[in-house]
Amino acid sequence: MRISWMIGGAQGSGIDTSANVFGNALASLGFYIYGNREYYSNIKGRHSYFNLTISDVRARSISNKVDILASFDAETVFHHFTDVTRIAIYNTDVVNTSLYNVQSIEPEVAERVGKLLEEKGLEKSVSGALKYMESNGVKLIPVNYDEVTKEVAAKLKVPLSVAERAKNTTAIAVSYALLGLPKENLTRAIERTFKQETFLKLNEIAVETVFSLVRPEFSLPIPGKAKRRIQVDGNTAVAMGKIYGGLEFQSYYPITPASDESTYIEAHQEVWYEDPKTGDKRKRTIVVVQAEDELAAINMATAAALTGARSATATSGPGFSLMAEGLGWAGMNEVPVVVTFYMRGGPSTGLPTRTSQADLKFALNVGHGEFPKIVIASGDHVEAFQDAVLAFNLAEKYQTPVIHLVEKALANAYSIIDVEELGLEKIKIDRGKLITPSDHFYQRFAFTEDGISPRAVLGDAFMYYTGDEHNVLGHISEEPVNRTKMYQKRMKKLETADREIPEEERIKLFGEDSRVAVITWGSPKGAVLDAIDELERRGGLKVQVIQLRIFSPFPSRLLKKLLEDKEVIIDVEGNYEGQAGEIVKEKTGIEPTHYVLKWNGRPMARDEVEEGLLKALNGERRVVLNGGA
Amino acid sequence: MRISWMIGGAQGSGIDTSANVFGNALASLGFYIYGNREYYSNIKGRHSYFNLTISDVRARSISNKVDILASFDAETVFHHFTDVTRIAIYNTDVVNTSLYNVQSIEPEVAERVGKLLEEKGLEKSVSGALKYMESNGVKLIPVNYDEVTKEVAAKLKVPLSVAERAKNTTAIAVSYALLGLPKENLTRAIERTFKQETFLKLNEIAVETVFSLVRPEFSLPIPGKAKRRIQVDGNTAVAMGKIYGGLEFQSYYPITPASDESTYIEAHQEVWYEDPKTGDKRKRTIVVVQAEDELAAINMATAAALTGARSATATSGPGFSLMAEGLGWAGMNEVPVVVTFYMRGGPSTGLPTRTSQADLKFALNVGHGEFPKIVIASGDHVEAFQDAVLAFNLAEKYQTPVIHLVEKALANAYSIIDVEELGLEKIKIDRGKLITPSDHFYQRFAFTEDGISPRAVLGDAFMYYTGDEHNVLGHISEEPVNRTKMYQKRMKKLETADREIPEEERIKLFGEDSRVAVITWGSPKGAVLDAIDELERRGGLKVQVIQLRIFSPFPSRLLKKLLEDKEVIIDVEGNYEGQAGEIVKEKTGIEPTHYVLKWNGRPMARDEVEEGLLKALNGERRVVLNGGA
Amino acid sequence: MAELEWKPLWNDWCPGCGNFGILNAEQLAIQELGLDTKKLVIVSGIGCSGKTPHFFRIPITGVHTLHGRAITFATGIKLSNPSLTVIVNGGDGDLLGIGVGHFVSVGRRNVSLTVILHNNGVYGLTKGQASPTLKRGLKTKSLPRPNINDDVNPITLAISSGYTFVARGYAYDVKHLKELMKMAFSRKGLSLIEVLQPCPTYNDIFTKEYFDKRVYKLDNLPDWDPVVRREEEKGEKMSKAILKSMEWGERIPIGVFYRNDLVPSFEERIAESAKSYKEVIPAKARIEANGSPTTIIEDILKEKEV
Amino acid sequence: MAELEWKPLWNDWCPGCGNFGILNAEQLAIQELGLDTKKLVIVSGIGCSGKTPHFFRIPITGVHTLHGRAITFATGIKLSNPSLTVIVNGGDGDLLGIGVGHFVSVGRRNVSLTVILHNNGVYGLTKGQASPTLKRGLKTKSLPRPNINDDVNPITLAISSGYTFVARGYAYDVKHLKELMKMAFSRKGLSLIEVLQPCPTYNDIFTKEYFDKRVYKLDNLPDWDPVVRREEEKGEKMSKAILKSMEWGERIPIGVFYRNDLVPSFEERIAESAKSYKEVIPAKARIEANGSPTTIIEDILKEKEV
Ligand SMILES: Cc1ncc(C[n+]2csc(CCOP(=O)(O)OP(=O)(O)O)c2C)c(N)n1
Ligand SMILES: Cc1ncc(C[n+]2csc(CCOP(=O)(O)OP(=O)(O)O)c2C)c(N)n1
Ligand code: SF4
Ligand code: SF4
Ligand SMILES: [Mg+2]
Ligand SMILES: [Mg+2]
Repeated sequence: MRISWMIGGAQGSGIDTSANVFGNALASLGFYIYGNREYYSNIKGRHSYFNLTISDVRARSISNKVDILASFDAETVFHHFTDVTRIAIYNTDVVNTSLYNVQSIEPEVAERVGKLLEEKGLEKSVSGALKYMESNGVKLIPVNYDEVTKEVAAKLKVPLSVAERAKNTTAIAVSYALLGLPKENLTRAIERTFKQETFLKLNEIAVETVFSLVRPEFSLPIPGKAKRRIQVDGNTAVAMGKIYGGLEFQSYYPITPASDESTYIEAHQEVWYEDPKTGDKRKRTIVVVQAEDELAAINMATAAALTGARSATATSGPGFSLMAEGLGWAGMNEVPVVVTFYMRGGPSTGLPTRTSQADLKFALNVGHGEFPKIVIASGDHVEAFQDAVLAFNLAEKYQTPVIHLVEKALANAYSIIDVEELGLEKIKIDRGKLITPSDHFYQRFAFTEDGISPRAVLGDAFMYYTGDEHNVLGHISEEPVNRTKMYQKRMKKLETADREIPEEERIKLFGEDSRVAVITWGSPKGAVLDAIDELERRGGLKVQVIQLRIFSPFPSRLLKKLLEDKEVIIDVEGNYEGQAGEIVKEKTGIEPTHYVLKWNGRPMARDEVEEGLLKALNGERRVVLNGGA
Repeated sequence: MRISWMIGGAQGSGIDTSANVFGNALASLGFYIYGNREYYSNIKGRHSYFNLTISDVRARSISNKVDILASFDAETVFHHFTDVTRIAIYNTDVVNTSLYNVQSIEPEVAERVGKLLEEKGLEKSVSGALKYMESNGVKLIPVNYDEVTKEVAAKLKVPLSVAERAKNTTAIAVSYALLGLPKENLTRAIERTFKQETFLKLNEIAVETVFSLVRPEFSLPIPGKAKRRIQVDGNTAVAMGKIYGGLEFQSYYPITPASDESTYIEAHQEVWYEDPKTGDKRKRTIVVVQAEDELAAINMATAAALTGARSATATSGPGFSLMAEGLGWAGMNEVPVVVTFYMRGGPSTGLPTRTSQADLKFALNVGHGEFPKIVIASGDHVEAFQDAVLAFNLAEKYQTPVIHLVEKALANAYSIIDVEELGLEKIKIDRGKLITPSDHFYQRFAFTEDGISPRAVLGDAFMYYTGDEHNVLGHISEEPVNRTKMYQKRMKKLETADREIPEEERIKLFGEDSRVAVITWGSPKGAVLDAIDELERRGGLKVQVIQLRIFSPFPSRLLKKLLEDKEVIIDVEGNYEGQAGEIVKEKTGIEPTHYVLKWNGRPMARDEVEEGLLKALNGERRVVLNGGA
Repeated sequence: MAELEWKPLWNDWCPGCGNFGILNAEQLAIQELGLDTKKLVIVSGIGCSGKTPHFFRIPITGVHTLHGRAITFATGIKLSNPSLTVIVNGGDGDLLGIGVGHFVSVGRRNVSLTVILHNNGVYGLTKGQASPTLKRGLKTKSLPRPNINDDVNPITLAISSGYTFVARGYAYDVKHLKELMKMAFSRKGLSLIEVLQPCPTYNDIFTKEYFDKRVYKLDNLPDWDPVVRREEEKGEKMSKAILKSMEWGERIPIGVFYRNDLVPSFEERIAESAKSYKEVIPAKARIEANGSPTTIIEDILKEKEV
Repeated sequence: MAELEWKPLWNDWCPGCGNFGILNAEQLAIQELGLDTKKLVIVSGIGCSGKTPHFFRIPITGVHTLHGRAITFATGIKLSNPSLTVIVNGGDGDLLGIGVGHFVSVGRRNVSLTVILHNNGVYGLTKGQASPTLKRGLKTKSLPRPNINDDVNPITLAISSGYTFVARGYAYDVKHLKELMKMAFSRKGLSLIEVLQPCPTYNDIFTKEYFDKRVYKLDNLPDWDPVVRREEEKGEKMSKAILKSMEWGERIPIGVFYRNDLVPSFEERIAESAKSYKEVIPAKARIEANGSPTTIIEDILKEKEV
């Protein structure tokens, strides 16, 4: 069972809270959900929406086609009416609103929608869109929001302007009632969310009113909950992973969609830990600094790492570009610093609140000169959590910057997961060659077999760091033979990492060996797996999905082995160039035979991926997806 | 005829001037020269040297083995004695100087040299080094610099401390006299250089004194000069090219080895041009701005380009890293801006005054998100000049940033070239689709077949630019369909460029088709060509040299055709990873079979390249060069 | 190219945002001065404030740049084509946080630009973090805890950095603000106009109500004379203006704090050593004729001849 | 690891460089204060000045960072391990050119650092270009033309930016400079010491001879009292100090311009909301035991439970 639901409305009108309440209610019944939040780079007034998949088994993607659309404004109808398959909840008040009276709608959207309605001979208004849906077999559920508001106002004896606030709850209550689910769970979710009494009442009355009006359209078996579960978005998953992994210092400069991670950590700046010496439960502080810019952010984090702190920063494209020089210093000085890189639409300011996978090659090649970088790309919320710890471990083990790639499509996607999936007990902390030297004097950059020198921290011995080429002591050295050796020592660490990190951890495989392989990485993973399941279920087609999880050191040998005998290799990723495909070619000599690409800023949905894969299998070499509103 | 000469001495002691005088004297006789300047990241006191090849035919590389070493201090002897093959000029005063008494010498150098002398059972002093040379058949020319100084002081009636200044001239005069060349040319070169009378006299007397003491060791046929020639370093070659190409705005932040280019332009800020309307000779100003940092530098240049100015900046690694974000804005806004990227030793501050080719992949992938970049790499001084013009033409034609790669090894290398090599008459200016719109209102980003929109400049029409994704007007647009199209439009320009720029211009071929190919790019070109000539001359071996000159758009089809039937492909470049080799593999699927690499910060010399190629041909898969002091 | 009819965009600032007042004043100032809008370039940074050029209700040219970098773009535009009038609109995070290096550095140049600082005390577009002008200890709506950074005073900083016209306006006194802008737009040299800009969405402290009862005009002070008329007055006028700029509490001054027209603009400084800069606009020089360079390279070659 | 015997490096500054005096004063101050040198970190930028830590003749820990960024590194070090004493050495190009954004921004934090500004009026290591402190119209040795930028005054700028201890020393008055350093090194909060540093190689204007006859000590002025003792004095003391900092000509003041110990340091501000910051040094917290995390994540999970 899988139902796709969507709610839309103006940014700042409370869509997120409502979606959250709705999700919580469903979660309490044992449903899994996977939801994505889309919004403009705007504070108030532009169209935003929440796309949710409800499932009785673990959900991992969204669908562009929505079973139920919950709306109360005209713009939501215009943005999404072509995607609705079963039910559309709309506001009777906006039926006559013309497309050209919606000022907040982008001219490009209005033009496209207008053209479509015109082609179909329909009126360029909400009613035209409703007719379009109706003719597609969509059931229309009119809601007189005004009346509900009036009733609420009357019952609670508050002005209409206050009662207005229950509009969102009305929309979700209608959806929820249509699903035929028990009212109490929704009420409880509301109670958990709204602490202020008037608002609480307001919403409760709205629910009552709705339930008295709406009849169920679905009858869903209630799965119930066997295991402990949490609902997290990607930002929080990473933050939690960092904290569990021992984060001690985080610097950041505000940027979408990265800063929510830092805000979360800031709100949890003091954490409990068990003092291993005494066994006592104590508190420690994670220093979180809002820096003046990203140049400062990366350097503060790098410097903190020199003191032995597990240290990180989080940013997205524009900020990461500004970190290029700092990362080079960290590489040159063998500093374990972690950068969580939330990819959003580029280039430049691009689409600041939309997703993208176009920064992969930049991350792999960032900074002038050569130095080892470790690059990890998480494919889902569980990996985002685990990779946050892994990033620290690899950074300290190989004493080099680690770039942890997460996309906006994960950062702002919400997933319900079983706590056991996190594998908390299996999570290790590896601090690498961290030492307290017995001597005062110390060779920070001593030559070793594996390229990794024992690492002491500032304050524990005398030592020198410099961004210049240096000798074992960390003093500037321009001597050519030392240069060749010291450079090699640094680069060797990546070779050591390549030897030590099992290739099986760098690639995740799904499905059996088959003549068809799909290569993917990052957030499309969920959609790809769901699409393949569907294809297999329907056509008996066997596909092996290869998820690239660590791009540097690249698992060349294993991947080559996996790809060698494939007849069809479809690369699915969210950029124009097929960047992972290019890397695969560089590293293995084997090129994907087909590409399914997307760069419109919207996450990959399982239905469009399915369609895209089918097209590829039918011979289209380069399929471009354009789903999402 | 090819003679390799070197002069060394402390930074700030006038080595460069002397080398220049020496070169000028030789040039006036019709010799070609190719020289390289090596120096520490230091103002005064560290060892610097000038390595020159003198030739009767066009010279294009240096040799690590030097025929004549001119020295007056101990440190020069210690740095270079192992490389001298024929003659060593030394100061009788420093013979007893111990290796450990030279304070300015780096500990790593002292250790290495000390070990070598010890192994040979020689004293760790200049005299030990002299013995080492003697035993290698090197002829030692002792010079009592003190006595010359005294004589000069006496003759000119100046204090010894003033006469001291003639030490450099003494060293070059000795070298020059050894070559058996006519004194007048040296005297004239001195006259051209020293304007201040005392200094002029000083140097003239030193020359007289030397010529009365030294006997010729060589008897060189004097080639004489048939063609008009200039002597330029790489910085100046680019600056001249930019000026000829119509540079109107240059911003920079001081950095070695880039800023000499800007300093040169600053000194030539007003240039003559022929007003095409009136035919008059007029002056125009090139605005040169010393910015507060490289972030400012790139953005100022980009902004100037928006006004229609041919606009550029010049930097090296650390500065280029800081330009990553700005380049993305230029890419997003389709701005023709040129960045001359002087590569020096990285990562981080690295070896600020030494060469490197390790920034290639960074340059190709710089900036978050995807946008077209054109990347050109010059292989010699003539190309540096021509590519500076080409960079502007391609930038304006494809309305996108162009990165022009030049290495420190070219920037600080001096070459004598025939003016006709510059091909001044053949040089074209192509401003692309530059228009003055008739209407006030204007679609800056109009969709076109080739992805290139007509470009008007600020002040000529109303228009909008933004780093956000935008519509044809340049207004922010987040609409997904426009996004897909506008993104594609930008990327398409690179495909257009790939179609339009002949692949034959992107690759330069030397030698006939053969089973062995050497791939190279940038400054190693000269050394590779000289080494191959030598190999061919000696062994009859046929090798085809493939110089990659434009890396983006990459000449994939032609290169693939060239490489397809090769048995041996040797990649020669100045970095650890074999970056060009990796790109070749990504783009053609063909991997070099051998690598000759170098990353010690010193330029490739023809002798070590020759040796390296031989090793590769003998089966060594990865040859690491380490020549140069 | 399609026939184009110019129309303004829908403005997506929050209702009640102070930016509306700034935009109004700016348009009015431009119109009242009768500036040739085709020669006018509005350069902006990133933030709510950064959208200003897109929201003009008259056609202008807008260059919406990078976070913190607007001043550097504006400098490049002005110097390569000094015939353009260049105005910068930026946020307090934009100009005084990530961009403060450029904010200070351009002061040394006195390039003829007007910098309009939208001071709302918060990072609007990234959801209300503290900006560099927010005072320590204040807790605006979306801060988890009171701000732990001290504030930087834009007026003090601009004067310290070399700005030659430094003023403060208030977003809801459009008329007064417009007059400040007119002064700035029509002078040579670098001008700063700090604008007190309420952000009703995130800054619940510095609201319209807060300012309405506090702002007063320096003009109305009997002895206020911010203008440097002789070189010798400079130090005294600067430190007086700085002292005045520290007044913040029950009364908040707006108006001109400092003005010094004796300092040559950067364009004038360039022209001092390069006379042709005044005659030929660099961006407009004809560098090409019939596909060939017009630049005469002979002298340059000669210098290098051997 | 080889047995190590510590020895100082050869110092490659030019003969007569003012940096020698700064280094001497710094070493002396450290030694006279009896600072634990193992807990001492010298952070530097890029430039001749940036080499300072490498040239110490006593063992210390040196972090030679990036051009303009020393302050950001120093901040990271100090905040993650507040038990360390952190000093920044930077050039005038480094701290006031490319790094001026950080120079200003750290003022809002009052992190306990001492910033030593090597003011030589030039970009030494890149061969003598004008630095941001060089006055307009001056033509030092390697400039092709007189400088066309105005200068920024480090004292004025630091005070405007929130530094709580602002002083000027002279590289050739080692004793006086050392005393300034001792004050700065032993206080909480952010200190700036601008040092007049002759660069005999490139700055032929601001030479030893030039300064020797001009510098005088503020201490010797009868009424000079730079210390803010009550909150109300702040504005007045600041503007007085700023006015004083403009004195440059026949007489150039050195000494303490401004001092305000009433402002809490950034470390204190953090500890206000995070008590444990005072008890457990973040960098020294034991986050791992037997290969497993010691952090207790239960509360955090609970918040997200559904
Ligand atoms: C390099 C970079 N870092 C971060 C951001 C994210 N960002 C967008 S707007 C903004 C701050 C806006 O604050 P302010 O400048 O005060 O403008 P306001 O929105 O308040 O007008 C930030 C940090 C960015 N666009 N670029
Ligand atoms: C990002 C970057 N840009 C430029 C440089 C080149 N650079 C090295 S030192 C220096 C300036 C030195 O001047 P200053 O800071 O005044 O120090 P000084 O040498 O005078 O002590 C510059 C620009 C660099 N290292 N990094
Ligand atoms: S967030 Fe604040 S500054 Fe931004 S538009 Fe809304 S009210 Fe204005
Ligand atoms: S160049 Fe100037 S600052 Fe640098 S070492 Fe020499 S004298 Fe000192
Ligand atoms: Mg703001
Ligand atoms: Mg300096």
